[in-house]
Amino acid sequence: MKAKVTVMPKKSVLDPQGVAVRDAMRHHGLPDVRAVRIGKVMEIELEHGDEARLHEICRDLLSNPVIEDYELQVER
Amino acid sequence: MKAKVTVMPKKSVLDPQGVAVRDAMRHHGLPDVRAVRIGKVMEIELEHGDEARLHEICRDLLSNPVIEDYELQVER
Amino acid sequence: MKAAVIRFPGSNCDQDCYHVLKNGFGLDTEYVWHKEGSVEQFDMIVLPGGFSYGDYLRCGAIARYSPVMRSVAAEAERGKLVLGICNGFQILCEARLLPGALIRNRSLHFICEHVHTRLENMETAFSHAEVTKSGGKLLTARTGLLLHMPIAHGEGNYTADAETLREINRNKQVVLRYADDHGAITGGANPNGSAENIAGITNRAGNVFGLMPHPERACDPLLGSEDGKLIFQSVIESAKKAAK
Amino acid sequence: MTQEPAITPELIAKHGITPEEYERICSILGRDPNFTELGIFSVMWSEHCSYKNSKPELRKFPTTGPGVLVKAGEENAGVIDIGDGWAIAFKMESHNHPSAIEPFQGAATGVGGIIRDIFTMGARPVFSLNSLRFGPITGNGSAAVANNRRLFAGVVEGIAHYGNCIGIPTIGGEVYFDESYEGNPLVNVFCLGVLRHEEIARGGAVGVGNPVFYVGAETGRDGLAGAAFASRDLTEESKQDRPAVQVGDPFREKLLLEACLELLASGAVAGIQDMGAAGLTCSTCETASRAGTGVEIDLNKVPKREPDMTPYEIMLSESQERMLIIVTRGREQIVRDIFEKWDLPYAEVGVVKDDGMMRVCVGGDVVAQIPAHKLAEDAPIYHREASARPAPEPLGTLPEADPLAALPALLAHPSIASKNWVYRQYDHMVRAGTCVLPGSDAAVFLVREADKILAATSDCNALYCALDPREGAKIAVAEAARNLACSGARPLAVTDNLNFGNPYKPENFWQLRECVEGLAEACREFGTPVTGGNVSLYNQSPAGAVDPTPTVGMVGIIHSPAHITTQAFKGAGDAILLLGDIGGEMGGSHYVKVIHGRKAGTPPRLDYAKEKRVQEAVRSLIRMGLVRSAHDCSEGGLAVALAESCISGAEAIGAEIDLTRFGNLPDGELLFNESQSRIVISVRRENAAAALALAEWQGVPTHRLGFTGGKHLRIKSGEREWPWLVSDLHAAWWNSIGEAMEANG
Ligand SMILES: Nc1ncnc2c1ncn2[C@@H]1O[C@H](COP(=O)(O)OP(=O)(O)O)[C@@H](O)[C@H]1O
Ligand SMILES: [Mg+2]
Repeated sequence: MKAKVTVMPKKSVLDPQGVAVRDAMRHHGLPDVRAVRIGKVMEIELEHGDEARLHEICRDLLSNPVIEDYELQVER
Repeated sequence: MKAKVTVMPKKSVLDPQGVAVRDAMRHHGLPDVRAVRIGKVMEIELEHGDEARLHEICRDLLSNPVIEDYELQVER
Repeated sequence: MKAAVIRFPGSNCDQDCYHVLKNGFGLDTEYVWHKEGSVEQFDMIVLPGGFSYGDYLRCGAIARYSPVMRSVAAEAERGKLVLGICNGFQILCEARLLPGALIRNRSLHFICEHVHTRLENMETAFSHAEVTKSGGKLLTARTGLLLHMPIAHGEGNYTADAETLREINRNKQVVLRYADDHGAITGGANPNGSAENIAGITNRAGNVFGLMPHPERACDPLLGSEDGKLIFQSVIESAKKAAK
Repeated sequence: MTQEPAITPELIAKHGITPEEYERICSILGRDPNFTELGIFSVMWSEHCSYKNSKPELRKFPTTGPGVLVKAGEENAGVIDIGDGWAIAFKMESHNHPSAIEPFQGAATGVGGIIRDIFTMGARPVFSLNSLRFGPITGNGSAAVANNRRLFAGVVEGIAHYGNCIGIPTIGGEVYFDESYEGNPLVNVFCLGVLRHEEIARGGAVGVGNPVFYVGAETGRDGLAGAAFASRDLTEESKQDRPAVQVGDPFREKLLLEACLELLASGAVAGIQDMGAAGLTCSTCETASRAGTGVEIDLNKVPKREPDMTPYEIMLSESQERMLIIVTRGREQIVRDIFEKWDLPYAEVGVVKDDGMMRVCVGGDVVAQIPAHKLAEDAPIYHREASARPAPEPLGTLPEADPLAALPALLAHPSIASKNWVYRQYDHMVRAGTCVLPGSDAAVFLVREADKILAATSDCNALYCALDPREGAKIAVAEAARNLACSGARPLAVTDNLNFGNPYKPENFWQLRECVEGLAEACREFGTPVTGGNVSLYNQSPAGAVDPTPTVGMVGIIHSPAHITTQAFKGAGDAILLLGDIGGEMGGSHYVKVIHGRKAGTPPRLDYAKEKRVQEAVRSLIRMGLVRSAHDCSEGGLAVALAESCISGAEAIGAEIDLTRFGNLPDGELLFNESQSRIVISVRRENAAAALALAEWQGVPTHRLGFTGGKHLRIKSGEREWPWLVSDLHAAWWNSIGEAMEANG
């Protein structure tokens, strides 16, 4: 089984990295960039793996629910 | 226009973070995790933006071809 | 004979480098703001350590596009001496002025400590000199010499593909490797997981040098080491020769 | 404009405002407050901003002295003269509650906040310390232990993230682990900056008609009402208090720091104030109040990160990396140029008025109008009821324990073990001034611009304070001064961080009062004025209040590089001397806690005269060039101090120690008692007699303990003999925290 976890900073939370990259892109011939938000992707390969457990791990280990949201996609 | 850029470490390049997360997952009740690779996602909002330029920026700024590959998805 | 210390937003070893060059070596030294167009008028260029642009995206990735970097690249092309320390090294790699890349430390932790590095090539413009330590002791460059300097980085793990590694070895571009206190290049002496314990390399032409250790933090007996002087003395002598 | 909620008793209560306080607000305004004004009062009158429960206590601190240039409380941080026209500004701040919710960001923004406090004074920050407390990280893989490790790891990473990026070395601190901090860690951060006397900046809105500038990061909905949040017990639902989480941006703050120092040097600044807790609210009314003026601002002009923010949200936001600057009229362009150079947002948001009002407008309409001085200074003050805790459980006779096993066990206890796992993650060498790295009694830093050598330490044995708050607080000051003395320094001044439980509980308030009085008395004795500090109350977890923890940060000066001294033995064949008596007090000792599992007994007594003689003696011996190493006895007593001197150097050095002369004290007392005023020094063999005579002549009982050298630390006393391989002791001490933290699960 393959799983893909995307972890993004919550909308309300400041994303300093996104701000810095937005400014860099504007200086870089894309003046019309409005906003950039930067998160993590994790590509996970499992023997079989159970989805419920994966969700727990996304919450407890792979993301920080206080400031981030996660999204889990599994393909068998 | 909205663009989504995914940047992953090249298969040939070691990914210390991925290894650490894999081990942590194994200790967290998913012993059958085979591999984890960790990359970045960037969600970009543009006024209009031209795709060719975006590709340049992905190659020159948002990723480092020496160690990373990128993937660009745009939705209008 | 004039030295430039480039200031990127987020550079934080700029003042330390400036102090060593200006007060330690009595060199005519100037800060150059990253928005400036040109470093043509300088004989040597130092890219100091720090967190340019907060290390956001990748260390050095954004700084590498600062206006001043065009001129730095051009001057490097013309053979001018460029020294990149820590974040400066990362910027030079991002700018493709040096081969390879620096990624996250194997331990994932930031590491600040004194390390030993072994001098692998004493023929470069950055590693050939002899300096007198306070108290009169001589420190003379020779292959195999151990230099004691601090490291302080979270992304100092040098990587390059096999071909590049073969090439930089073949061309003697590797100047420093992490070593144990007997000079052995061992896994245990490798603080960050760098390929082949690489701590510092030059470009093919030998006029651009990047290293992760901080020589500017090792130029004063009060700080526990003066070994960094050897690096600065070398590049200053080389720059003086070139300036003539 | 958006519809604001009506002011109901429930809403008032939700803002933590009592009916009496509400009455006071109405009489100040001569009317009922609107929603925005209510919010403004709630943060300004929160414990965090108003110190309403601790102010009467803080007045007991000595705040004056020959070297004091700016007194505590006057400005954002006190300023102390260090000679030749140079001065230092330093302060300690807590971020306990935010760190409990989100350890990484909580600790990071704490560092950012204290750094702003320092450069607001016009000083360039040159180093930091950090004082940390967590629940136990060793033992069974229980959920509690796992959570303590998560908090510890996150806090250390957060401090590293912010301090390393901004380029201010973190050169020292302390870390303790105890059950009482479970779920409510203590995160106290200290920063010190240097400046010329004439560079001292003030936080007053002076000069009617001067423009008011907002500089730094845009305002978002971060940390809404964090100040109020820090003034409540940590409950399960407050952990759901998500909006209180702020994200720090050390890169932005680095730019802000450089831009502000550049602007201050330009002479364009009439007044400057950082936006900490209660952001815009606090900075506007405090600058006005200090200068006896008024300030009017227009929220439309405030740079914002998010659309449709209400006045309430903007005024209470705690977004980081922002400053308020009052500019001398006519110099506005200088501000624009500098902040454009540094690519930082800035805006002229208001003007200084003469009517004493804090007036907040949105375009044309006034949304809040409050007498600034009354808002900033007339918060209610409460004299809380105090009731003494029962005296500590007496020790009784302790069961036998094998010293051979006890010493390594003590050295491996995370509170005593080497903190290298922590400070290795901190850049403690940037600014190329750290002469004594973390790992000795005090950190020593060469301030190049001033050519001065400073020593700094933070100390507090909260176990003593739990058993006897007054004596414990006195000892915290004495130990800090002793750590400085051992490094060759003379103490200059103190900053403190008072960490206690809910003050409405009489026992907690009694602890607070006892500790303050103990600190105040000791600071007078050692001639170290208190330049400022911070109070953090409501440090409670469901289990109850944390141990009373009055953290002391002390700074001293070393007059010559030759006087810099460290705790590690320097070579074989040196004579080892003990300055002070062998002692015998076991109450509150780590031996009793770690080996016998009890927090019990009366902690050691402090004798000021004796303590001062010992510190004076070690300083003069150092000045005469006799001392090769000096280390005070603290947690774990004489045996731990000796072991640390053996193993904390570049390579471990053994020692042969004979304690026979001290008669037949029981093993535990002999080796591990924590009597105060004791320092272990090593001197060249040929200097031993002279050093001994000199110390005795200064009225300090001094004893030859033995010699350095060999592979063992061997302690004899009559028939008794205990040999330890120093390599074993080193391993136990050096690796213990790393092993606990890298252990999975
Ligand atoms: N959180 C920390 N950050 C940096 N250094 C630390 C920290 N905690 C402890 N240290 C360093 O470890 C050494 C020992 O600390 P501690 O046991 O508190 O010393 P002492 O008992 O003499 O006060 C000191 O040099 C101290 O600065
Ligand atoms: Mg000590």
